[in-house]
Amino acid sequence: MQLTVLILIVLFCAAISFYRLLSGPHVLDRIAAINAIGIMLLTVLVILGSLYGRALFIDVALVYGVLLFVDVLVMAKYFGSPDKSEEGNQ
Amino acid sequence: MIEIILMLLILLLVVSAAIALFSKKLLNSIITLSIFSALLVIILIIFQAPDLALAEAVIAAGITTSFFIITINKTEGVN
Amino acid sequence: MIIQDILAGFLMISGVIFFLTTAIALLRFPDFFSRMHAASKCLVGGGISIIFGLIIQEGISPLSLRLLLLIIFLLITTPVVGHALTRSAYQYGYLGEMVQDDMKDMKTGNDSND
Amino acid sequence: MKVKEILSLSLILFIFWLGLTASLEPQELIVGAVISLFAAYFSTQVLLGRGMSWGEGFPPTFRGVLFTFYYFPIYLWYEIKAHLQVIYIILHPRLPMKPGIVKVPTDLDSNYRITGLANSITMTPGTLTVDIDEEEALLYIHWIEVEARDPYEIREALAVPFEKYLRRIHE
Amino acid sequence: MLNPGFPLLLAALLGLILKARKIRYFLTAGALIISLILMFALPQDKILTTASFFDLELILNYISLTSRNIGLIFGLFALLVLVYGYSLLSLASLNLLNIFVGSSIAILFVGDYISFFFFWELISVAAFFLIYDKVEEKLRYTAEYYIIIHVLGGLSLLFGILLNYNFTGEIILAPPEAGLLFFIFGIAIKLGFLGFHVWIPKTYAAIPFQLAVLMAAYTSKVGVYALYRIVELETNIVAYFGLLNALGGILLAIFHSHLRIIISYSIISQIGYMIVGIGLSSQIAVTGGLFHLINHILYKGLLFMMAGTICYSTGFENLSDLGNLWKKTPLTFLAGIIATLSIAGFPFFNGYLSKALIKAGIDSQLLYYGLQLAGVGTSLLFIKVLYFAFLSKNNDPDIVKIPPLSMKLGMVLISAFMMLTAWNPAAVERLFQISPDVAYFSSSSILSGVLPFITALLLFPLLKKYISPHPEKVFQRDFFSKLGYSFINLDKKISQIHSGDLIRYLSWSLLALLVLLLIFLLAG
Amino acid sequence: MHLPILLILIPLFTVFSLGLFAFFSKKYIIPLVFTSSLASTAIIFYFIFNRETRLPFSYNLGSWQPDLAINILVDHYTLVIFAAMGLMILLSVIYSLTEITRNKAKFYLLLNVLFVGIAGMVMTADLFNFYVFFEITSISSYALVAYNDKDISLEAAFKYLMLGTVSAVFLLLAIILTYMATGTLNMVLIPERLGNLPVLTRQILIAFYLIGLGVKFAIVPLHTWLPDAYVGVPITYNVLSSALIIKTQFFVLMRILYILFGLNFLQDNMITTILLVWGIFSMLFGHAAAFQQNNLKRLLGYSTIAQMGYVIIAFSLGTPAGIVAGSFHMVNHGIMKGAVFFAAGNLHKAAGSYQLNKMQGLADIMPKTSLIFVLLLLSMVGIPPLSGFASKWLILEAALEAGYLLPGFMIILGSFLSLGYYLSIIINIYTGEKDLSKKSSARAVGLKINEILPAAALTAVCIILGLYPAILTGLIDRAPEFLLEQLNYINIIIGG
Amino acid sequence: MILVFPAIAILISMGIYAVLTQKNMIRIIIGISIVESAIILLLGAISYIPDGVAPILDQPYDTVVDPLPQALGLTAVVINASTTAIMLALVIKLYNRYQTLDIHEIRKLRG
Amino acid sequence: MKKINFDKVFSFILVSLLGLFIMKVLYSVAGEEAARFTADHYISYGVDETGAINIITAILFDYRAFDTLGEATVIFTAASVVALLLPRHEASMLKTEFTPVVQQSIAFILPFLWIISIFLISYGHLSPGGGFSGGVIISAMSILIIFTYGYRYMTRRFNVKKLSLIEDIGALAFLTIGLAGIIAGGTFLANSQVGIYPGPPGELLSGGLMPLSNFAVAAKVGTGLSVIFLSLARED
Repeated sequence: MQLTVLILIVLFCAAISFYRLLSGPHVLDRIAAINAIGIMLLTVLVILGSLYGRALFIDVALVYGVLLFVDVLVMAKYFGSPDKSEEGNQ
Repeated sequence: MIEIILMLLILLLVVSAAIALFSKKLLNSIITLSIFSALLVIILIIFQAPDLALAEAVIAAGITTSFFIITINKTEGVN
Repeated sequence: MIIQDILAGFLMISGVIFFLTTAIALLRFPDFFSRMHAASKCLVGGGISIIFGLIIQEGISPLSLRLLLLIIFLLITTPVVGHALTRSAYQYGYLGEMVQDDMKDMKTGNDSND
Repeated sequence: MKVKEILSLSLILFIFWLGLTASLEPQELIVGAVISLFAAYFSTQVLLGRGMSWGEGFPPTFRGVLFTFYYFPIYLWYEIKAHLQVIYIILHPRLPMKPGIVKVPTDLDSNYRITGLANSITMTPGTLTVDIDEEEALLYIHWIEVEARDPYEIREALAVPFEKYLRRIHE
Repeated sequence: MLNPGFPLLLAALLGLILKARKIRYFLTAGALIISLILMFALPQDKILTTASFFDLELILNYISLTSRNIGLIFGLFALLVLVYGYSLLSLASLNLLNIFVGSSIAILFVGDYISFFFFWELISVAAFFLIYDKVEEKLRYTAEYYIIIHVLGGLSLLFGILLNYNFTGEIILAPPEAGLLFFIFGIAIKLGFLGFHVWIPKTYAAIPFQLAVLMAAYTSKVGVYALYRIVELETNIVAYFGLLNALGGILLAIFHSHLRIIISYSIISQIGYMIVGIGLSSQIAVTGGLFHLINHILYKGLLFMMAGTICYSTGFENLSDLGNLWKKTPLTFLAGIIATLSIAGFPFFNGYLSKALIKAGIDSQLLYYGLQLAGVGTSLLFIKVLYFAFLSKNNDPDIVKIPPLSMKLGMVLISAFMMLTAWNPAAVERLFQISPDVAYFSSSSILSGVLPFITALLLFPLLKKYISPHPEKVFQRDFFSKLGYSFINLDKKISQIHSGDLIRYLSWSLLALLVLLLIFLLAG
Repeated sequence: MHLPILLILIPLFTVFSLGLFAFFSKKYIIPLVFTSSLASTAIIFYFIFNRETRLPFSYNLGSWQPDLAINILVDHYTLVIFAAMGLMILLSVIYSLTEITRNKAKFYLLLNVLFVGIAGMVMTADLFNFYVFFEITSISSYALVAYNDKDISLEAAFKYLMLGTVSAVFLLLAIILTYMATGTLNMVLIPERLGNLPVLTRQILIAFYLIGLGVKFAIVPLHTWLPDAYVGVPITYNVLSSALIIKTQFFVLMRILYILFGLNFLQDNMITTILLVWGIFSMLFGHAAAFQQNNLKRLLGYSTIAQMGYVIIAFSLGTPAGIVAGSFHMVNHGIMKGAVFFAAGNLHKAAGSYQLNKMQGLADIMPKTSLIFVLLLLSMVGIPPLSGFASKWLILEAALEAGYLLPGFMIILGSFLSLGYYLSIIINIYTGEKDLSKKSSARAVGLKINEILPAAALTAVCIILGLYPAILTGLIDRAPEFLLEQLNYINIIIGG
Repeated sequence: MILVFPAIAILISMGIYAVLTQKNMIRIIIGISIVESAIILLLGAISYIPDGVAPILDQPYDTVVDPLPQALGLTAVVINASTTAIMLALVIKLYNRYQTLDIHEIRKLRG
Repeated sequence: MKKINFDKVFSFILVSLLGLFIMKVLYSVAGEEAARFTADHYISYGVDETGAINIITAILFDYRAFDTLGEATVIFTAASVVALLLPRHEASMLKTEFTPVVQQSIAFILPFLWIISIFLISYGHLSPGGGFSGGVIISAMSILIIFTYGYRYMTRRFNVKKLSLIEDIGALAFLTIGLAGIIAGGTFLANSQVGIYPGPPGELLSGGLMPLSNFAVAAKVGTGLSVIFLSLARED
């Protein structure tokens, strides 16, 4: 019961963070919001796993964490660069 | 109780899908897509489908997003 | 047992507070860097607190072992993400107001490091 | 010594494996040992190169391991302190902050330690490593509340607490 | 046990290997002779060769009296054309001639609808390639037009065959019990019925004259044969349509002045005679119609040969360019006179007997006078031709090329053959194995034969200025090509909506889904 | 015993080991591919020749009992596609030997993936397994369309991919819905369970199946990818697409409709009627659109659409005669179109272009190929004694027998329309200049034996089939038993 | 779990609407992947039965959700990812050739 | 402008009707209370029959292994296609170079990813995961390497050719495992049904050939997706 409330609150936080996702003036803001929402959802996954009491579900969270990390890194790498004209070779 | 969570998740899912589809900048669409998949993963977990959730997490949230990012970068760039 | 519950509850509540502050910070902060502060750390703080709370509630079990691994993993990855994002933002020139910027000369100097 | 490095890494990985499987059955242990050896060999010898090693201080000394455990609570304390500060800023109606990027010289020598320092600093709320300059061993840190202007003061405030322990861990 | 048409088809296959022109020429001639021999040698009214198509039995060889007679003239005429065109027929056209004539002969001796349809289409295809020319665009257009309209007829026939097969379960070549309309449509196109006739002048005026000589003899005659075999009605309605054809053909022809167009339209008219004959139920009339078919092949061949020779020697084919040729080409003039008298049904000339037979079979006044009127028209038409080509002094074209001996020989041979048949009604009766009680050379019938020609001769000076020659183009747009062009415009629209836009395509497919769903929803 | 699965495994083995072979030496590629296609063909012919004794044949994967496992089955209806496969696999490989010059290993890989997909789609008796093979086929098709790396081929591949993916979503949806309704994916077990659903639901399911597969077999509003895709691809793909891929998709749709839903349901709820009308529309539209085309391949693509219309009409009659006629035309059109495309590829060698107006004068350079071309086009119009007449006869006969006069008339009309554009091809090929120096861009080329052989062989088959159509009808005359009667199909696996 | 069905319908409609109205090819691909995700969601939803547990039976359970749709979903996810990869590769190629991502401008093939 | 609006309205009507239909059919099918007899069999007997406690893996690698074979073929094909399609020379991309901090951190993370992926693969029959997920983690590793150290760094160690080779071997291994069923006297892809030792359920070494298939598929998927990435990210 407490855990479901917890999930709700965390989801609520995620919903608030959607604001930044929607209105972030810059793409990096949005990526930051993605990171935030992602980790909140990761937490939700973890809490759900705990709620159902099966260790298996944590695997999903773990893997999701890895992939979120990879995602955000890739975004940071490819969206966070100055301009095409300034971009030289390497 | 879990139904409320599910409702909220579905709402968020639809909202994120809407953002992904109709936001003005392409980048936003793509990064929102990863959130969409994450929400989907949670819903699938609630549906007791850990295997499917795992696959969705690794493939849709992870790999496909990277595909999109590379593609958009190779085509029109950030702008 | 009660101590366990109280501790877990405390950790979870603090985690929720962290999350809430993260969300609020994302809403309120004016520039990217300060948002990053919230987004990368309060966030992880929140996540870790909650997970830790879950561990304490759970006791020692396969589940909590995995949760521990998750915490370690979060601790390793989050600073990397934050660092990478801020650096991207700086290179992009997406700067907010700053009282001081020591990096200006470096940027004009030798940009490439590698 | 490559073999030593691999062995110690595989030990760590084996512990990780134990955490994942949460089981002490012999077949799983054997499989885990084989896999950690393979993973250690593969990731250090095949995947990594070009000055990118998994860790230089391997195998860590006993003191180093001890210091790791010693380092952790201190780190935690710093973190909680800073967290509260950031939360204060966030929840304060006027957002009282003075953000800025400061330059922090460090005297850590290896890539590996600098990374540890940078990540520690980043993990501490209120500070974010934006960039590093390897040649001059400089860290550029975004500080949400710039309290000092002088590089050495800043260093005292931000880096030294971590540096001390980091150096010891990997001695 | 061969179908008499098959030697020619075999010769065509052999011709693929034998490339020398002379060898091919004599191969064709030999095949023709074999085919003629076969027609006589094989027993009549007996199923000789069969094949199977799925579980249907095909009758490949069934010789009946009528088909033997028509086959005879087909074969003979092909031989005459070979003589006439000795120096004109090219290597490729010799081979195609094999197929064309072979299938025309073969179609007469098959006993089921599928083989009938097969040869029916083979004639069209062979004719297409006969007409086709790599270089001249006019001929390409003509060939295209020809095959399109013939395949249309063929497919209609096929549909009729299928309807009939579906109704009766039989494919034996017999008057159908279902789908008669489609049969009639198919046949009408083949025999150039008024309204479907446009291909005749278009084709025969455009192609080289030696081919016109050849082709004019077969295509529409096969149609007439098909009409004879297939259409069997209680009423005489077909005969009235035939009269319409006979009159209409003349009406169309009379104002033209291109030689071969005139002859082509007169084919339509003459076919009207045959239709009248076949459409009537009396056996005499039917025999007359079939006999007219035989005669018609001969004198129409002669007419085309005449026109061809004129064309060959002067280079002109329009009456407005011709004139005063009778001295320069006396033989051709003579041939023209013979042909004219024959086609006019003048007594003691070729067409007379068959026309007399038809008239003898007629039981209606309207038909009789109609045919007489058509006779007047025909006479008038060819008097016009003779006058303006040979006698008129308006023009005086030079002879550019002297026609080779083979052409002259061809004309002479065919004229002689015509004259031979014209005086011997007993031979005709033997040929058709009938003994009608017709007094061929009684004064009244001679009078009815002479009358139209005399009338025309008298009328000609009066009407001369109305029908005087004028330069004209061979091509006109007709109803069928207009239909084709409007269809092509529709195609353009269809093509344009494929704009290459993926989104449009996607919405089409989704729309299809939605329409499907709505149909289910609303209908269910 | 293991023969049907070998039909999938042999190409699959080739697919997986091609890279291995190519890694060491390029010269092993051709022998490997050739051997595998030879083996596949041999298996197919084994089934064809032993059809009376060996068929129907079922094989359950994983040794599970039939209601749990994925089953593979070969019945007389399957022989329809087998007949086409038996001819096409080897010939297409033979033709592609010289056509493909770059990235041979990749090409043959994709080709074999295609064979795997087709064999799987045809034989599988499991809906989801069918979807998997459907995707395999589709993906390799997309890749082969894009293979030539020209602008147009990429564009066509993208369009095909988009349309295919959107439709595949509906197919998957339909399969899932079927599972929801019945609790099984086994095509043998579904029929009895599906009968309880409301009619409208079943109709909607059918609509989804129809759209999902309809894009692939190019029924008219969904056909748009096909002409585009045909333009810039290797001839081998053209051949395989029109002879096998499209046919297979339609083949499976028919199996789904007739087996899962049953003939009675289809007829009572006017689904056959809709299909019939749709087929007629498709046919007329295809013929009409082909008129305006200036590109030979595009024209032939539209002609394929139209010819599929005939097949759709025949199958939607719902009578045994209709099924036999449709099957006959499926195989026969595959043969004719395949030969036409092979011949067109040879003509292209001389002309250097597929634009019709640039093909002028080819008849002088390649008289034999041109003759073959003419023969085949006439066959497609339905001129006897070529095989096109036989299939048209069968379809018409079936249509009239079922009492559909107007569709029969439309078929005739369609044949007539098709003549128009085939003529324009013939006329363009058989057009020449008197002046040899002015001869169009065409130039004389020496054709290799492997380029001549496929077209010649298929033309020979076409003529033989025209003269003795019973060869093919004898092969497929039992197909309706396994399509129209659900019980026969079910008994292969369950009843024994 | 009937609650999910409207969401699935909305997601499918929305994805297709985006496919039909957006110009950018990448966006169209996003639309398609959302439609496909909706299908995955459907597969998850139909596998669920109330109070069921995940079909990983480390001990006997009373109610277990339907494992088959999940297995199908796994396959479908992988297939979708492959298709998406090919689409994106094609988009890159097309962009190199046509210098645009606007689907309305990529139409050399018409008629 | 007006035309676009019309298109949008049209599309809107179209998709909303479509959505309504989909909802209709979903509700009507779901209301049917379908018999889940296949699922019931899997749940009741799956563990005993296959030896895998993860029923999904049991389905994927035993009951419906043929699907998995097809799926593997799809990835294989996709990898080949993408490698075929993408050009050898590509314009440089917009990107930021990562600092040594990131590079070092990722060097630190990589071995753990190995462990995670191999855990997922080898525990495929015991817990969620399996060949596909583990394979994707492997490819995520290659993504990380490509992104942090650069394309050249990756290709010096593993170029497309080598990766494709591994992919081929993985796929062939899967086929060979399938053939084992035939050798054992059953049909293709037969596993426990023909007496290949299923092992005690719940243990690592159980499920007959399932772990092996998992490894084969993982090798295939991991390298396949890596190939796709290498091809997409090709930048020299």
